[in-house]
Amino acid sequence: MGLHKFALAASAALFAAGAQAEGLKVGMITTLSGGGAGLGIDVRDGFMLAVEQSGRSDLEVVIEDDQRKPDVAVQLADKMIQSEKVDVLTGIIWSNLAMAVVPASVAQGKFYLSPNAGPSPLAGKGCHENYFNVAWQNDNLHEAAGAYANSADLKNSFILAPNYPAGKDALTGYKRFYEGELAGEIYTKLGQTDYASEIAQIRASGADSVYFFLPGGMGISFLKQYADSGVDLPVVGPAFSFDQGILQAVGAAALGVKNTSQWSKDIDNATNTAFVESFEAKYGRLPSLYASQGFDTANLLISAMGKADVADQDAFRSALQAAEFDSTRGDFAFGPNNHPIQDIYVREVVQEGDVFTNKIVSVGLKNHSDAYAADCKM
Amino acid sequence: MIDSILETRGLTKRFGGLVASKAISLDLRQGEIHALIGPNGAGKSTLIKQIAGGLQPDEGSVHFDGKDVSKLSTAARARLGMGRTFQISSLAMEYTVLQNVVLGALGHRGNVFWFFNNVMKDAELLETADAALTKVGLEDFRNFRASDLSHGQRRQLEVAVALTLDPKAFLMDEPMAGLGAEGSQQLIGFLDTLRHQAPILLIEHDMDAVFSLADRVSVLVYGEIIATGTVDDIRTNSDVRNAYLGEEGAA
Amino acid sequence: MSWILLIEQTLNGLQFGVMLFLMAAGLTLIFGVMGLINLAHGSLYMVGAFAAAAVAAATGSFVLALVASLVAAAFAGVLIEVLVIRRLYDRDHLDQVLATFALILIFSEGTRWAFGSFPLFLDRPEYLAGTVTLPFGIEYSKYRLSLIGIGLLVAAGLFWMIMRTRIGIRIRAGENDREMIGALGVDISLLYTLIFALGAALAGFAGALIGAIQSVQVGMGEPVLILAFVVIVIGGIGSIKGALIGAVLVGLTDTLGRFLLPQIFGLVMTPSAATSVGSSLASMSIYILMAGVLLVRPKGLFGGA
Amino acid sequence: MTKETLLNAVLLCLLLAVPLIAWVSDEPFIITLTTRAVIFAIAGIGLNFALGFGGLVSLGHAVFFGIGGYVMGILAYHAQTYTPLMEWPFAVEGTKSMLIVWPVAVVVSGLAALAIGALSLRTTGVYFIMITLAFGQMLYYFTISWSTYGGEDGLSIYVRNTFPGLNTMDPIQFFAICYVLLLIVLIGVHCAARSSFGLMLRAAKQNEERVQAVGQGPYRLYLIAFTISGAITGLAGALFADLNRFVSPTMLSWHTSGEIMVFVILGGVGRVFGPVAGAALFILLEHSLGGLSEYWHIYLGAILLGVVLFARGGLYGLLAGREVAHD
Repeated sequence: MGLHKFALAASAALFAAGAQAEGLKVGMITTLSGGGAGLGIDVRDGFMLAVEQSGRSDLEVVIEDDQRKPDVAVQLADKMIQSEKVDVLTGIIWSNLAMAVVPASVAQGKFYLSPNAGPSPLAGKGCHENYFNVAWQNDNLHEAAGAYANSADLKNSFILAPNYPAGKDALTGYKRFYEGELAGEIYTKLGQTDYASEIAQIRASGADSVYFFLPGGMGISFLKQYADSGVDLPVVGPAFSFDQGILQAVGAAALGVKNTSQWSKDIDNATNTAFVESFEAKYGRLPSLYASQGFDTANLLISAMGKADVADQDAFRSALQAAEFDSTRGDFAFGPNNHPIQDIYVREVVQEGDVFTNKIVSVGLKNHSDAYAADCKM
Repeated sequence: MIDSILETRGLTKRFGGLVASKAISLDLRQGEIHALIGPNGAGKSTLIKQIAGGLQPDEGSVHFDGKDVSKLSTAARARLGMGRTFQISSLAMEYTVLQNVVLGALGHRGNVFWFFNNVMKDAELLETADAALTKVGLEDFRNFRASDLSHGQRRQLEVAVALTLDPKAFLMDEPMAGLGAEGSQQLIGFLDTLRHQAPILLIEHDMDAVFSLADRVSVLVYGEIIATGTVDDIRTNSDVRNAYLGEEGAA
Repeated sequence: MSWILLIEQTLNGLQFGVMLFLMAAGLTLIFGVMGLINLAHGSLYMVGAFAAAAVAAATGSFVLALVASLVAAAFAGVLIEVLVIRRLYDRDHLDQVLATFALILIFSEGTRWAFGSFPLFLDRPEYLAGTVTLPFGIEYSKYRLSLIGIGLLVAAGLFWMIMRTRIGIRIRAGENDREMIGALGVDISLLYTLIFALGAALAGFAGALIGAIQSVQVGMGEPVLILAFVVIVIGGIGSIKGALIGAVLVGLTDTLGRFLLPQIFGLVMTPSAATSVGSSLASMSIYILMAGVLLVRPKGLFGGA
Repeated sequence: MTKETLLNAVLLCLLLAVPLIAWVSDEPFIITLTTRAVIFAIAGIGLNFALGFGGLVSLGHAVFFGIGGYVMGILAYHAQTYTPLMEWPFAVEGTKSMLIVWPVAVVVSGLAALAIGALSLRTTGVYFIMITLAFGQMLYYFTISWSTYGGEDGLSIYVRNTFPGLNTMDPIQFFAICYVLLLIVLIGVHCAARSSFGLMLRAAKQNEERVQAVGQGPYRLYLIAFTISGAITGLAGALFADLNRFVSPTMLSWHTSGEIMVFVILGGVGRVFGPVAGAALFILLEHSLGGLSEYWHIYLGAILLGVVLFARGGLYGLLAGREVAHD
């Protein structure tokens, strides 16, 4: 496990003050090396940007790399809790890592703020008062895509996802809202890079549209091959395959694709505009969905710090629940299971100069919560 | 046939177009040393592999101690009592001399699948092992690594390991190879007494050794046995002279 | 299920197979001649793809990008051969596995350090975009069809080289008897470096070709590496012919397995159970194929006796 | 006392002293880290039994590590959800008792090793390496799509399994359990290495022809060695899952196989204590290199390369010299 200590200094004042007794220590476990490091780096950069902007000297962040390995993540969580004695944990990108880390961490009285993963067990039966999801429940974006398909009058979708739990959740989420017929449903191999076989089946299926959930490199491969196949059915996907980090690698193949997201860089509010500007100024690239989630997570935490001391768990929890911070997404609130209630947008991939990016075309689901809240007994 | 411990019947082995063994039938009788000679490339090694079990013949069979062993593995034939030594020393080189002979004794005794005994403290095995080492004259080298032994000592060790197997017959593939004159003489003397313990099928290049030891000699040329008989028979056999000496020898 | 779909899937399997062959050919040559297991072969594939993406971004030319992939991978190959690999020829397989495993770590993180953590962009050239219509009205991607052509061309070239040219004679001699060709006055270490560079270049070339329709990212070489190993083991290590047949076999098994297995299970199960069981089995299919081949022929289809 | 015995003693003392000091100075994470090293050591000892003593280069040992983990995970999952493991032909309940989990893990992974070994040992050399890798990948993809037990997400066990009289959630007590198991495994392997079986097995590694000539078939020796090896690695897997309170297919990935092999090589192939030194060194490297740079894998690779190229025999070869033939 990489015991990185990225300098935690939010500001120089941190070192000067030394008044840590009243402060708050955050442990961020995220993926910074190997495949998928791009997501972790964005979450980290977004989070640290917010910390820096807050100028708080009493907020210390310890960052470690989980290498996308669950056992390493568990190890790091132990280290954060036992050795660094952090108050709040955050940062995990992948659902399987979250499932490994979150239950044990909250059971030990720590707060966990999820900046990305939202596995269904943690939203339903396995929910916990100290676990807050600041991104989405895993099904949300897929549900919005299903709703969008109805509104776009798509009646015969071909749907595919990798053969692993998040993939199954994705298709379940889509089907929960989608009212048309299914022309086909395929589970692909995790990490698969060639989709010729699947595309041929799509071609032969007589579908009127394609919905896919293929995160990371898988999505890049699929889109490039799809664009080249001559099949020109409309494609819909969740934002993961169209975020700022990978759009450049997909290139023109993604142009015009509709995708669902709770955030977009053109959401019109002051917080978001400032965020996009300052992120680009500091890091020299456009922020991604993940960066916005990192940024919001940090701001939620900072807002709670302003209201309560973390030592007073109940007060701090209430402060988090209130979610009184300026989100880049505009309106943001927590449901009864501490998962977001928020708008989910439909975006379209466009080209701005040399850069591929997204613009919002409509709202997919308004004030959307998740399907598992009823199972949550807190 | 009753006194034949080992017998091959019509062994034939082909490699592509080449016939390496052509209907070879020979036998080894109790108490004798039967030497197998022949020029290089005559197929001696191919034959011994078929007898010991490393190679399956295309036709024919091998009988040992009254049983057809043609289908048995090398290990099974060794358990029945074939004690083999190799042309190129085949020892556990990282082991000591003592470990090598204990290995032989253990292989012979069986009960290999014990996991918690200290095998190097097993009195019974050590006794067998030491006896064998003493017989070949390696008792002072017990704790040498096999890889540190001289060439001649390795040959002696091979024989010692074969002894621990208490075999019913020895198959010896050129035991004299690479030994000096003195070493050869010692080994000749030793093998001379060994025949009373178990008969020896001796493949050997050293003609002095063959003629002083062998009760019978078989001559293998181009995969075929051209003659079998006593030393004197072979000396005077015209086919043999022909094979070894060419045309003028036969004259 | 229509016949046209089946033919299209077979073409897809073939295309996958010939690309695997480019990887496997180098791997099997290196093993056949030098007796070396090279786990870092996948890293050379990645190097080729990254070099191609970088050059394509700078010049906009796909042909130049392909040239860059050959040169960069060959260069990286020579570099590691001279620095590391040649010390491993006399070692046992264990040392080779570990040392080349270490090279994977170095290559992967080194590439990430040089190019960052985000995937790179590499696209097929415009003139190969879109589809062509084949007989029976099969619409097929131009680029994939070109890949099949290029792959078969390279295969033919390799066979020609090994059977007809002086270096091929040396390679075959080297497979049979390493000491002998040294004794004949051939500069062995140069020959080995050349073969390694050739294998590396082929891997890099495959990386660039495939990178154009997949994602160019760190770690992209590893899944291909394992598949290439499966290929050469099925074909018989050291045999180019075996590599070609093994590659096509693996390509077809994988593609058709993914396509047919869920349908076959669909005959006896509910659709969702069939999809799930079929997909699971499909992801294991090539390993099952490999284990099966080895059980019947422990040295692969065209391995030595 | 030979150099090697001295080194063994120092190693065992260090492994005990570090967590004790950490316990006194209230650094529980160091204890967890040492526990991790101890568990990796057991996994390495398992592989070493096949690799070091029998010369069987298995690139699929993660399978047994993973099976051990999943045995623990599945038993505990059924215990914590109060669902029976199976109802037919007879009812089996899950359990959270280590005393039941361990033997089951050992037996199941041993049986898996027996089956995989029986097939794989028909091949030799590179083919053996590759067929073990293939079985590894097969089971890896199987666990990924095995949705009953979480698939790729894995299974979380919220509390460690129980051991009579101990609080296993306390790092130092869990460490003690693992350490004692390490000692037991070490003693067992030490005995086995110099037993009748060990003598014959290590002879087969040096020279198969010799073993056949003394009347023993190498196949059976290898198969039993492979089975024992898998069983030990399976035990380590069960402990590792308990340490993390989590199992996932990652445990079965070929990277894990590679890492277990790295422990063995770093320490010294074929030395009983080699994997212990190797695992400890690996953890130490991870811990110290990780702080240096985000790209610390480069350094790890370089060190590994250095060991393979220039320090053959690993740590033990370096410090204790060539193995003493017998004592």
